[in-house]
Amino acid sequence: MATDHYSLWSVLRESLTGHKTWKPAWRAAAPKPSYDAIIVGGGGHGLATAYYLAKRYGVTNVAVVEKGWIGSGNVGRNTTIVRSNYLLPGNIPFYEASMKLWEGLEQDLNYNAMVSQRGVLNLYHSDTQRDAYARRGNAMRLHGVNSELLDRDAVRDMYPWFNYDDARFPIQGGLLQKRGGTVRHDAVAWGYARAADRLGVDIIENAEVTGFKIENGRATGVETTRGSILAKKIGLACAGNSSRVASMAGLKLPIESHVLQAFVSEGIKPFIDGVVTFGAGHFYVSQSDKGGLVFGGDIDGYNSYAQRGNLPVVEDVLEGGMALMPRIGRVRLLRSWGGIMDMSMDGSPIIDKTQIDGLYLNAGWCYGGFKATPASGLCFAHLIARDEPHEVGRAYRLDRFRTGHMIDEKGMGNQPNLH
Amino acid sequence: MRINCPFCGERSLDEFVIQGDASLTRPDPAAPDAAAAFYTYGYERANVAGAHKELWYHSAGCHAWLVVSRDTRSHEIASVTLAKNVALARAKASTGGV
Amino acid sequence: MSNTKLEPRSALDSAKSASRSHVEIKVLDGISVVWIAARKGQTAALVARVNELYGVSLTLNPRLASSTGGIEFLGIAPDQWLAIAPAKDSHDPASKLAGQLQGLASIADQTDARTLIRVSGAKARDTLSKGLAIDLHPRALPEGAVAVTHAAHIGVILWRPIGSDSFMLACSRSYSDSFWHWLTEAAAEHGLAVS
Amino acid sequence: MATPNQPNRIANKGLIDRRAPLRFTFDGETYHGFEGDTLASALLANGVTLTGRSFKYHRPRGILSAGSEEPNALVELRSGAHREPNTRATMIELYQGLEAQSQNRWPSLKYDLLSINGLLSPVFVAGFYYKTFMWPASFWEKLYEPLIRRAAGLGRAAEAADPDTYEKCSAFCDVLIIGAGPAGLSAALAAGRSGARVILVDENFALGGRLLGDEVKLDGLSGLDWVRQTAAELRTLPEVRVLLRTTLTGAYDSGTFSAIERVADHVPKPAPHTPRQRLWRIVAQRTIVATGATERPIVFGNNDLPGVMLASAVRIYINRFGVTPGRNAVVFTTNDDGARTAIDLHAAGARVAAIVDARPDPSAAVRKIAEATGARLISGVVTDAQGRLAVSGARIRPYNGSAIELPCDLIAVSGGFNPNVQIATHLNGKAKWDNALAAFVPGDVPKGMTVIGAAAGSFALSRCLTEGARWGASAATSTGYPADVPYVPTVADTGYDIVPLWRVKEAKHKAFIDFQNDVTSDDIALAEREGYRSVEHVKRYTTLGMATDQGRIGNVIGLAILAEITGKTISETGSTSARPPYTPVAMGALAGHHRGKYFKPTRLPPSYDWAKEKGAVFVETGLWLRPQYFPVPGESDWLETVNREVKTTREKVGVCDVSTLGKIEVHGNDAATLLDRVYINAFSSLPVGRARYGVMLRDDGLVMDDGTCARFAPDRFFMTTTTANAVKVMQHLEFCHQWLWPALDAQMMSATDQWAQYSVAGPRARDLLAKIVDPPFDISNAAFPYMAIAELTVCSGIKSRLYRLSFSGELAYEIGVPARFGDALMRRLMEAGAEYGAIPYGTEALGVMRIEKGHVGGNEINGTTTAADLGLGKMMSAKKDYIGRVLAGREGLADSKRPSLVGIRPVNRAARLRAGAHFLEKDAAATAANDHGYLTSVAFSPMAGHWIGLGLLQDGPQRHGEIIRAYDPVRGGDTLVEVVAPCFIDTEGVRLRV
Repeated sequence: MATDHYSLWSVLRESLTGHKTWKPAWRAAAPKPSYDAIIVGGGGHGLATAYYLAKRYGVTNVAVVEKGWIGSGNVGRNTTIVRSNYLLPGNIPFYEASMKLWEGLEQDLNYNAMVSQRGVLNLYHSDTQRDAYARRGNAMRLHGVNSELLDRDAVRDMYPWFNYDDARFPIQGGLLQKRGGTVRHDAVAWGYARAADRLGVDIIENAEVTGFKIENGRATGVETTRGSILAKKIGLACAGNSSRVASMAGLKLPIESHVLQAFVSEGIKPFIDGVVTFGAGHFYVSQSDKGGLVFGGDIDGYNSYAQRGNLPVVEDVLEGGMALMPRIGRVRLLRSWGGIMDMSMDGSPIIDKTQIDGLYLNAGWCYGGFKATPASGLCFAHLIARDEPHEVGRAYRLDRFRTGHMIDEKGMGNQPNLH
Repeated sequence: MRINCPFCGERSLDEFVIQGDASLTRPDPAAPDAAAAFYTYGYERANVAGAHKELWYHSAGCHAWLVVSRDTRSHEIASVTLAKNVALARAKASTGGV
Repeated sequence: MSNTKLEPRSALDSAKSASRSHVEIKVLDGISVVWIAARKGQTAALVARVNELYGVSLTLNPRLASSTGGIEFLGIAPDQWLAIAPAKDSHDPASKLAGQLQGLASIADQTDARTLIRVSGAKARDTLSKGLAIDLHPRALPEGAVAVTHAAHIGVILWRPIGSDSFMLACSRSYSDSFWHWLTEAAAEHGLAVS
Repeated sequence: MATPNQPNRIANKGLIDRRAPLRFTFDGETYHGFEGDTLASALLANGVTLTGRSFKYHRPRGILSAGSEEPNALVELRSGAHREPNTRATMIELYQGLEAQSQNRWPSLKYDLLSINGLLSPVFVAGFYYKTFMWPASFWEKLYEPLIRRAAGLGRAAEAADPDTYEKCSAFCDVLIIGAGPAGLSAALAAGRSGARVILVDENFALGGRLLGDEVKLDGLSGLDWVRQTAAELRTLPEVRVLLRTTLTGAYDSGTFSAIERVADHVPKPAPHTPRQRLWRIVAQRTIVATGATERPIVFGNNDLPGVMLASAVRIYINRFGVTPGRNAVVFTTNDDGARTAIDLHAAGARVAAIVDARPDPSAAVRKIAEATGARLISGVVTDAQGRLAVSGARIRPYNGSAIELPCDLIAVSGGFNPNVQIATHLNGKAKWDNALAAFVPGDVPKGMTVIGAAAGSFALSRCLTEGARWGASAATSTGYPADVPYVPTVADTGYDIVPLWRVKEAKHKAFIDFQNDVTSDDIALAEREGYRSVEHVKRYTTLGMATDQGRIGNVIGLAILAEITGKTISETGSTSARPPYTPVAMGALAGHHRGKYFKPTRLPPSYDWAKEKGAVFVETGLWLRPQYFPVPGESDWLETVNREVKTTREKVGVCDVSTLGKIEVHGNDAATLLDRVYINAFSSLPVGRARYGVMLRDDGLVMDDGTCARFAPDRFFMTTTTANAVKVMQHLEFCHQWLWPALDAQMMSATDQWAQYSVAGPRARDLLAKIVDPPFDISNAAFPYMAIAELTVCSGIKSRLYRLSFSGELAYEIGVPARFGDALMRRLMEAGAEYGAIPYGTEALGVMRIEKGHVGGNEINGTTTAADLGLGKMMSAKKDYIGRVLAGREGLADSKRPSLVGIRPVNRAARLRAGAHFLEKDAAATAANDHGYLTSVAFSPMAGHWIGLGLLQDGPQRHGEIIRAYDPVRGGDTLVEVVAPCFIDTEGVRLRV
């Protein structure tokens, strides 16, 4: 008679009895000897993959193995932004599919992840930037994704307190995606975990993968710190550590690991409604429902597996922040943290089979992974269940670098730290 | 993080630009397998968690390219040498390349 | 018409110098800057040649060697130096050095590429530490030391002339305005009067 | 004995300057304090105990601590553009006229309507939001979230730009000492005497740390006198720098630290030319962390009521500030140190109703204290504090007997001390649990760092002093300054002897762990029941430790309670590792000088002053500020101006400052070989005295940059790059030379700033230059043809470089002179050109003319185009290797169907084109599947009399003459355009060769 379904009424009922009978969000599952599919990595993408495998493809005999606690990777350490304002045909349909899944996520999962579509605004500061955003906005429209190109006055109406008059690079306007916004990051991991658990998925924490069982070119299981587990199919969803884990299967990936820092301020009365990215510096910001300014900038730039960064980028980010919104000078930075990014060679992800049968790869998310969580899970589940790419994810091939079909939004080439 | 430039001395991270894995060498463009070799050179990365040899450019300093041995888990730097000297030594070792 | 001469103009014509007790900042004109880079395998020969011509031996590290003729040779990079020479209208150090060091070094005139600024006074170090992220303490940067670095996002070459407690700074000409703004703002706390 | 109108001030006690009274206001009420007060001590002196409201339940809160860990007493300091939200009253130094307001309450602090949330607390438990507000979906943005956001946040940010300034400073030292308490001071003496460079930082405005708050004797000296004496000696050591009001906020790699100095927060306004705050970047060879320890409360009912205060804070208010926080106190402790508070209270004339010792059997020390202070000693626990807006009593459960209630106005509580290990864990180090101390102590600390004193769990004063002396000396010695371990004064240590108690289970009322975020022990239990078992899950689910105190009050308690609930040890349950900043940091301080116009430096071209005189409109291009166009009276808009500039240039002559182009001297016997390898076309074949257009690829086969390269001598080239890529190209050349081909004899130096370079273009360009160049130089077409270059003199002996290059398609030259002559040359060119109708033109006209000629620019060289895409495929030499050649051969890049360069003109000549419009086939639907490319650059061509453009179109070269759509929905554009060759004027290139 434990309470399982979430609603205001169940909360009120529980409140009368001291909330004593809530069913745990997910079981503390122990590994079974074998599964139809194992997902390596209990982050947002891994948990979403397990959920969609069970929900959409009927594959319920699934385990998610996580080396620590679920959501301990980038899903728990990002700036919570969701959007689909991409430029290239390989990307837009995928991120738009993700937006659509976000829009129905809470009802689907019965978990409030606070998906909040308060708008994402990219500022431009020159005619060239304006035309580049026009090109992007038009590309979005061609894919049926709404976008609006705003001029300076329209931006000023939305954010009258930006620095318009004393700016080194004056704001000329912005590209707005009204459907973009933010999502409570931890809740995404927990919501998927809970929903997957209810469909029979085993979520196995504190089980670090230490190796793969590979028999004549086919992956048949994983070795973990909680014993070896057999599986018909194995999916890697451990962005940040993709290269490390893949190397245990003898794979070398077109990926480097880099650290991205993010920041949150003390809670202050909300004055930033949507998400804003500064076009003349490395700075983007939103304000959480607790009142903290959540912001970030560029990656540190050097290869790193340490979940922390260095001072120059902190200064660079805050210089951007003060240049755009000088009223935050006396607001205090509360906390900073670092996440390890799978920086791919063209700034776009990989969802594909590998040279090893039964071993599937979901990697290379750079710092775009959070917003992609639902579609990434769906496409990866599709690939694992059907052995063919989902239509919105078919551009994310592993061999695209070999064939010269890069998906390079920024045009930075094979220099991962520039994407 | 601070890098000890062999010419300028120890300087802060923000004076440098990183290029990446220094264990890669530009393949022979004339070789029959050049296409495959250049793909590997251009795109595949060991991306090690641990001791990593990498190329840095002292952009705000003496403009020297450096080979830095750094641990990607601790950011601890074991050694820094002028890339030119490393390259010359390597060329001497294998008198190949253009 | 082509027989009337062109008037030279420094990047900081507006703000020549500013001074007050604790820190003095002065823009220096009429000084030639010449880039010298040893040709491959010629470093030793170059050092010898310069030695016989100017009586100083080029340093292979970031230090300066100052000749009797008042020319300073700054080590700015491996096998590269800047010659800082008081320019007299009559002669052109760049061409002169190009001739003298033919075959041993590549030479290019940098006189116009740099704005030279001298910072001195009791608070010079405190002022500079607001932008330069290098150790300016005499233990780390003694007289004769040279440093290629940046300050307030602007590239700068710094050196400590022999026999003086001042700092010499050379920043790129096109950045001079921004550099001057930062420098004077940094010095204001120490009583600098900005003209 | 109280000072008039400061009822709680104790006569002749404390370090305040009673001759310097100060006036301040809190919530509009005027009060008085003294120099040396904090806002907190002054409020307490005035009997103000209600200072704030909690975040979630809006419960009344008072002053809990006397330091930077304060979770409750947060105020808005100052007003208007200076308003500073969430400022800890315990860290605010009182100054004349200080204004502070309470926050997060309405209508007033006493009567806060949202305290209704407290009644709803059974519903508002941890995870509440995750379970509710899901239906209907659209209500989230419309209704639920706006309500939540209205309640969000504590203080309010200022509404205007921060009027104060900030700056950044770098400092280097042999030994950095963090914390100027007994351990830090003793270390500073030991290290400083050696002559090593020492930096001592402390977040407080006075040296001494706990010595300011505790009554102790060192060799008979009072703690304060010892601090004075030590400070005096430190002042005599030239290499010792003491930074007060300076918080060490972060530890980074290679001995780098960030610290924030509050330069002017303790005065009404900063002195002229001084910043409000200063960011210190400190680089240290060795670091000594002497950050002390933070007392933790005990979780009992209503433990958040104003009047419940940390015991050590009570002593600090009494001894340092001469304020007694209560007149009738109950001391509730788990250790001897807490009990000692009774002594100071008693000495301050307060009554100590009881000492409640939570340990099974109180120590002898406590019994003595009880006797001496006449306090009733109770072995038991305080289960609840009583009172509404302030403590009026304590409900006590003795271990041997039934509950009693004692009236009191102060409950001094000590749950023991947490060493401040944060700095030691910033670099991923984990703290380890010490059972005897019942606290986390530093585990693996970074190289070069030593943690000493209370921060290392050495609570005894004698150990603080000896460890400081020992490690201060060894740190200095290890950096090359041999130091002796100095004499250490003798002190009488007092015991600690803790038996931890985390929570009082019998509590009747809400019992708080994280005060500011209203996290209770029930929330922890609930999170665990719901399967959030990892400590990280618990923190995130309950928001434990996410408040502005950085979890310093509640984290360890929460962890311990979770361990208790799960029946695990604390070590099994988890550890704590902190992230910068140690305490919250004003964002302005991290930006420093770089805001507003000085966010990034500005580069000015040589003709800047002249162009300004001429009324030019400037445009930011990268860091450069370039003349965009030169309006003259009577012109109605920019287009009219640009049209004139283009026409005049094409019909007469125009001059444009192109000094911003990257310029690189490439010298050496192998310079030509190097250039052959970086350009797709050959340069070794370039004769001396000529220039050639070149294209560079990136390693991956896509175009990196283009420009010209001139050969002045067999071993002397002069390269130009695009303005945007100058730095990137220099770096690339150095890479190729130093790393790929170190055997080549080549030397590079940037000459961008050395040369003022002007483009002189138009039919009369030669006539104009003829008046500039010194005889006998012959610039006739025969002697100086297209692509010729020369070193010569102009204007009577100014050394100069002349290049017959044309970007505009006209007869054109680029003339370079040393930059100091740039201003004068521009004036001279205008003078000399007057008779030919010469005009200056800016970047707009430049752009128009290059589009008219179909030259690619930054919009086309965008990092995703190949040489073939840009119509430059034929330049790719087959005779040699060059950077990017092999990978450019990949099928995806060699595909002839790729979008490639075309010219575009509107079918309806009156129609306007806009860059960024996408190409669709004439009758195709506007869908992604039909997207064939886009317009990269557009311009109104005064020569053609209509808009023209360049674009990248699938299979473009094969489609000349085809009519397609330029689709631009974001600007409401949908125009039929004709695909043409990418050149709109003088297709044969006759004009530039005349």
